[in-house]
Amino acid sequence: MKLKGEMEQLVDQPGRFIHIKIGDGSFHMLRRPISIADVDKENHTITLVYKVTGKGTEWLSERVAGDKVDALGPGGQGFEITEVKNEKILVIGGGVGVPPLYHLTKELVENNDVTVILGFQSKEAVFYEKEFNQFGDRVQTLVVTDDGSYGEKGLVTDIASEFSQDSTRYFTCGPLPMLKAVKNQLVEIPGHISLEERMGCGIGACFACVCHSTNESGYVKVCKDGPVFSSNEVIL
Amino acid sequence: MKLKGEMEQLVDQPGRFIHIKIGDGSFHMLRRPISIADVDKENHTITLVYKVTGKGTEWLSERVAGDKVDALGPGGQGFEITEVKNEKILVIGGGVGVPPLYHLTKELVENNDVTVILGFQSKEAVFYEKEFNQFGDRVQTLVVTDDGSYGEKGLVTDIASEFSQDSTRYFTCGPLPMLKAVKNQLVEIPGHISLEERMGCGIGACFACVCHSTNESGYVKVCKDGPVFSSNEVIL
Amino acid sequence: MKLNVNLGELSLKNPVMPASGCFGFGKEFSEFYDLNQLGAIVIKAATGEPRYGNETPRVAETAAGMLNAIGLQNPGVDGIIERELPFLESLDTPVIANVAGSTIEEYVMVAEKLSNVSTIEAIELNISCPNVKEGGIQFGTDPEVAQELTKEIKRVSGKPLFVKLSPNVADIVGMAKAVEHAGADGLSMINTLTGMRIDPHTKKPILANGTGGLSGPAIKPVAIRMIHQVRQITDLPIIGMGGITTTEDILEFILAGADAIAVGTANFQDPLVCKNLIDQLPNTLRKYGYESLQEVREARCTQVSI
Amino acid sequence: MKLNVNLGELSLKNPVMPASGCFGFGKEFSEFYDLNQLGAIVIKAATGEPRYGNETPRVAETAAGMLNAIGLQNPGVDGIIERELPFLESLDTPVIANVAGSTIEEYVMVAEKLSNVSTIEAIELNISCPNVKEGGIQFGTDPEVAQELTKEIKRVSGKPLFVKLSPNVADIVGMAKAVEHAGADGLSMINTLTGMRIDPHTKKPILANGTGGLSGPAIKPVAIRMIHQVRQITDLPIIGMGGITTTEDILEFILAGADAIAVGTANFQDPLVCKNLIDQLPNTLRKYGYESLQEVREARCTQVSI
Ligand SMILES: Cc1cc2nc3c(=O)[nH]c(=O)nc-3n(C[C@H](O)[C@H](O)[C@H](O)COP(=O)(O)OP(=O)(O)OC[C@H]3O[C@@H](n4cnc5c(N)ncnc54)[C@H](O)[C@@H]3O)c2cc1C
Ligand SMILES: Cc1cc2nc3c(=O)[nH]c(=O)nc-3n(C[C@H](O)[C@H](O)[C@H](O)COP(=O)(O)OP(=O)(O)OC[C@H]3O[C@@H](n4cnc5c(N)ncnc54)[C@H](O)[C@@H]3O)c2cc1C
Ligand SMILES: Cc1cc2nc3c(=O)[nH]c(=O)nc-3n(C[C@H](O)[C@H](O)[C@H](O)COP(=O)(O)O)c2cc1C
Ligand SMILES: Cc1cc2nc3c(=O)[nH]c(=O)nc-3n(C[C@H](O)[C@H](O)[C@H](O)COP(=O)(O)O)c2cc1C
Ligand code: FES
Ligand code: FES
Repeated sequence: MKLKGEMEQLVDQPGRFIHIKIGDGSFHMLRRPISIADVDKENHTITLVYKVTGKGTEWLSERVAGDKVDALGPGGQGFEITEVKNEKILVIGGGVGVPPLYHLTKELVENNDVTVILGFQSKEAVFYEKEFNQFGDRVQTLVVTDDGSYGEKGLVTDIASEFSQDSTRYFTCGPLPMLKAVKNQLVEIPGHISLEERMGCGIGACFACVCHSTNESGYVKVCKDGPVFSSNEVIL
Repeated sequence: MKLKGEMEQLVDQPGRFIHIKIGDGSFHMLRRPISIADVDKENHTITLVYKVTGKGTEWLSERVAGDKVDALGPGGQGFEITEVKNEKILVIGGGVGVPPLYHLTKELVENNDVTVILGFQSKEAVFYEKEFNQFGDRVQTLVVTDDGSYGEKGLVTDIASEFSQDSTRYFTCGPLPMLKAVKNQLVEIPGHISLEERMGCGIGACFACVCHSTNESGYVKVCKDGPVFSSNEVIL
Repeated sequence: MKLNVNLGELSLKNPVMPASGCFGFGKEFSEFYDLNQLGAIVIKAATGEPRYGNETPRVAETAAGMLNAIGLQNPGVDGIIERELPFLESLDTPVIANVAGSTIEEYVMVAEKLSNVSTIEAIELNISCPNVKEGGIQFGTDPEVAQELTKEIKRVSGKPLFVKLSPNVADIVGMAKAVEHAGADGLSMINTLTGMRIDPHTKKPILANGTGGLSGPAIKPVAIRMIHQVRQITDLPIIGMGGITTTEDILEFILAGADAIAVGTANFQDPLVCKNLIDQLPNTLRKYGYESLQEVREARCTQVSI
Repeated sequence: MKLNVNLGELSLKNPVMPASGCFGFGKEFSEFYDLNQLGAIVIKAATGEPRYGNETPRVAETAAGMLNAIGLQNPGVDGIIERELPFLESLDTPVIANVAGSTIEEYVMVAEKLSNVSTIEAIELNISCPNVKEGGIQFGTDPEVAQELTKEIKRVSGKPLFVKLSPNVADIVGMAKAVEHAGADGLSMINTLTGMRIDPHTKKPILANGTGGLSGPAIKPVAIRMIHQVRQITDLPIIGMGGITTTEDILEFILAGADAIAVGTANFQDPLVCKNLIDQLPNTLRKYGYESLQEVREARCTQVSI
């Protein structure tokens, strides 16, 4: 889905999200957070890629070109990469965590070499591989599936280990068990982890979306301090 | 609003209603009853005329040509007029009670002379007068307004009395205070009264829409036994 | 797929039944589908004498729900037995009678008469009525009164007795324990939450009665919570209700601890809803990996809530 | 149009304030509009020590509402006074502190500390917390405990005290009488109804805590009913809340008996909602024929409910 508006000017980093109102009226009282998967500053659009998992994403999927959508954002802190140059980077994504990594990889590839590992449950679940393949030589994209029905069989961590010595840094987004495994395995290089959590306000006021942290207060808010955190800041 | 479907074949009498689902999903759990204001058997359409008074009628007013509407009906008992011939009839309507009387008058005029008295709050509220004027010589249409801003000033009962001696029968539909006044004034001729009541099921199962009655059980259900009742059957 | 379920002595071919008061005595809905498809039918509350009920308006819409204050309108227990039950006699699906009253004596009389009719296979005791002798306090909010009432009914009725709990209490578990102790064979939960709406035009409550019972999807989370809590302390069969509109809702109720479910308000939005839920249930169960209704009941969530 | 209202000693420029827990300590919303526009601000609950609260997920959507089980996460009363209140100090709108705890001693300590801060103009007592000493029964469901707690707070606090009632009771009028008798200066009602949702995929409650508090439009009819009932027996100022999303809702609450209102869940759907309600209120009042807020309060519906 592409949204047109003024918001793209505000998207300074990949990895931020927008908080979308579902339906008219007050049947759906909570907005849905969806990552910004791409930004087109010329055409004033942002791209969202989402999986239909419930009523909210179902409603989104029923919008047609020209419909208006009430979106709050861009929210939170994304991947801080302005200083990241001439590195060999590992990007690891799983399931609905893949979309924001597209925008990230697009920005990273301007100054770095990138290896992208995407994990999915099965062949049917694979998406966006083609888009990653379009980045050219500096990006190598590998796909794994849980059941081996596409790409290599196994988990992202199975191949991540092959690349870890060679890499200077990793970025990851995906389901919590995958993030935990990645964090536990790739301890030797700096990591940047994008978390998912059920949200209320989406702006830092309601404390719905916290995660345990090593910081002084003992917590971070995913919607405001994140969704992207450095790997040693959060306790998964 | 015009609805196209198969229902028009079932509309055997003027004065029946359809029960309309509002919105998708389950924010609005109650349907809205709206009278059938006209039927076009050739084009398979029925006409509804309604006033926007709340969320449901507001939603209806936002439908555009081609949209689907979930309507249950036709419900209830309408005006029984197959035997009514060569009479002088008084048709008295007020506010949103006017629409079903259009269909009624259209059928009545084939065999009877009809005097129509329509009452509204003020000039701005007047509607459908033109349509009634199209019936030709056998129908005489008079409009009164509470504030005198259009037609004669006063209540429908103020002029109804002028015609009552001359008439053989009356039909009426409108707000409860008006129906009461009409019933109390026109005691000498048979009357047929169409009632409004808040409905649940609309099919006679929930007992939401009852009215006190002179019958054995002491009540009638507006949605199933009515909305049209003979004047001596109901206690208003 | 096997959808059958036993609620103690009562065998249902599937877990879906209409809720009391939302289905009259079945006649109107029989014009929409064959009532034999239903797991059971719960008929409208019966009282000792015919009642007219409250003045109108008796219903008002609310966000994802509605208020009702019908006021127990019904033709009285004798009228029901004479004029309404014959139509249900030949059905091949259990009929459950809902019993109400203003005094213990009235409840007992109604329950006894209905228990003696062969068409009625179980009694549902509606304890959400105001107790006139005790100055209008509901039978359903005082565990001792509910216990006494249940005992008295058990004394006169040989039919399985489901006590229908009111959610307007601080301690639903205490209520459930009290009626189980008194001999209830099962529980129905939940009845409506007491609510009100005011019309900004007239400045008065929309319902002529002032307050009314809140039902529909709005109250589903309260129903799920109460059923879950009560399931931790009893093995009695539970008929769950409160806001069911979809087969996923049914799954949620059964995982919370219900054995069968009743659909109330949704019948007004869609008169075919019970039939449709029954037709769709096998597909939904398969989608979530179940091969029978029994499997869902066994997968019940037994985590103790806080 | 005159929208001002006095709640006892407290003067508000308009009747609209954000509800506790739905507005943090104001900072985030100050990026959307000028907080001075608000009638008052109710800040998030304070406890004696910093609390992390419950594990996540802490929120779940429901039909026209939501469940939350934040679990009183907050930086503790000292943390709030040091790090959060300075931001609110210069505001020209009253700040009301919401006080929570697990024991009477904790409540008293928190209330005392907050009462001594000049930024805080009133205390809202959140009695919906489980009482650890009494085995987890809520302070808000036992009138005697609520009464004692209220008395103890009054002893240490010179600021106007609003007791926030829990709707999870059979007899809200009894609770209101108990706290009024103990010296409450006003009432806030209602807090959330306890609810639950179960995820058919995982077969477990969606909230890590199991149960959570139901808020949003779904509960509005319960709030209106309780406020209306309580208004019949007291002249205390009432801050009404529960599902407000529109100016018509505000009118309904005030006609039911509230003097001011708080908006909770709706802030999540629309962060500008409080400001928009305040801007639109004069037009809505005019539409229904009022020339001031005071007139609406005088038009209150005093019909005794059944
Ligand atoms: C920062 C962030 C970025 C995200 N980006 C994407 C993306 O780019 N593409 C994509 O497909 N999905 C993304 N998700 C997940 C997405 O928010 C959920 O899939 C979506 O909210 C589900 O809504 P629903 O109404 O379809 O499902 P339902 O299950 O009906 O939703 C009910 C409630 O649960 C919440 N919820 C359900 N699943 C999740 C989840 N996994 N994470 C957070 N809240 C959830 C919803 O927001 C809603 O409040 C993101 C989540 C977060 C927190
Ligand atoms: C048999 C019958 C025929 C009707 N025919 C027409 C018609 O042809 N044209 C027309 O404009 N109106 C007609 N009405 C009135 C119409 O049903 C209401 O205006 C409409 O339901 C209001 O819905 P709302 O959502 O816009 O208002 P809201 O006030 O938001 O409605 C809330 C609830 O109250 C009910 N309700 C509100 N006002 C009425 C009312 N006056 N009568 C019954 N229920 C009400 C609604 O059905 C709904 O359940 C008829 C009513 C009945 C009973
Ligand atoms: C119009 C109406 C009438 C009802 N009448 C009764 C009744 O007579 N006896 C009873 O026990 N419950 C009665 N109820 C409560 C329902 O049986 C059910 O417990 C409640 O509505 C919750 O289910 P729902 O949300 O699916 O409607 C009635 C509910 C409605 C809406
Ligand atoms: C996420 C969330 C957190 C809340 N936290 C508190 C709290 O800390 N203290 C309190 O008294 N009430 C708390 N509440 C209750 C609200 O203040 C309010 O009473 C309730 O939500 C009803 O209003 P609403 O329907 O407008 O949300 C909270 C509600 C929500 C949704
Ligand atoms: S969603 Fe409210 S603090 Fe993050
Ligand atoms: S609306 Fe249900 S009986 Fe008339």
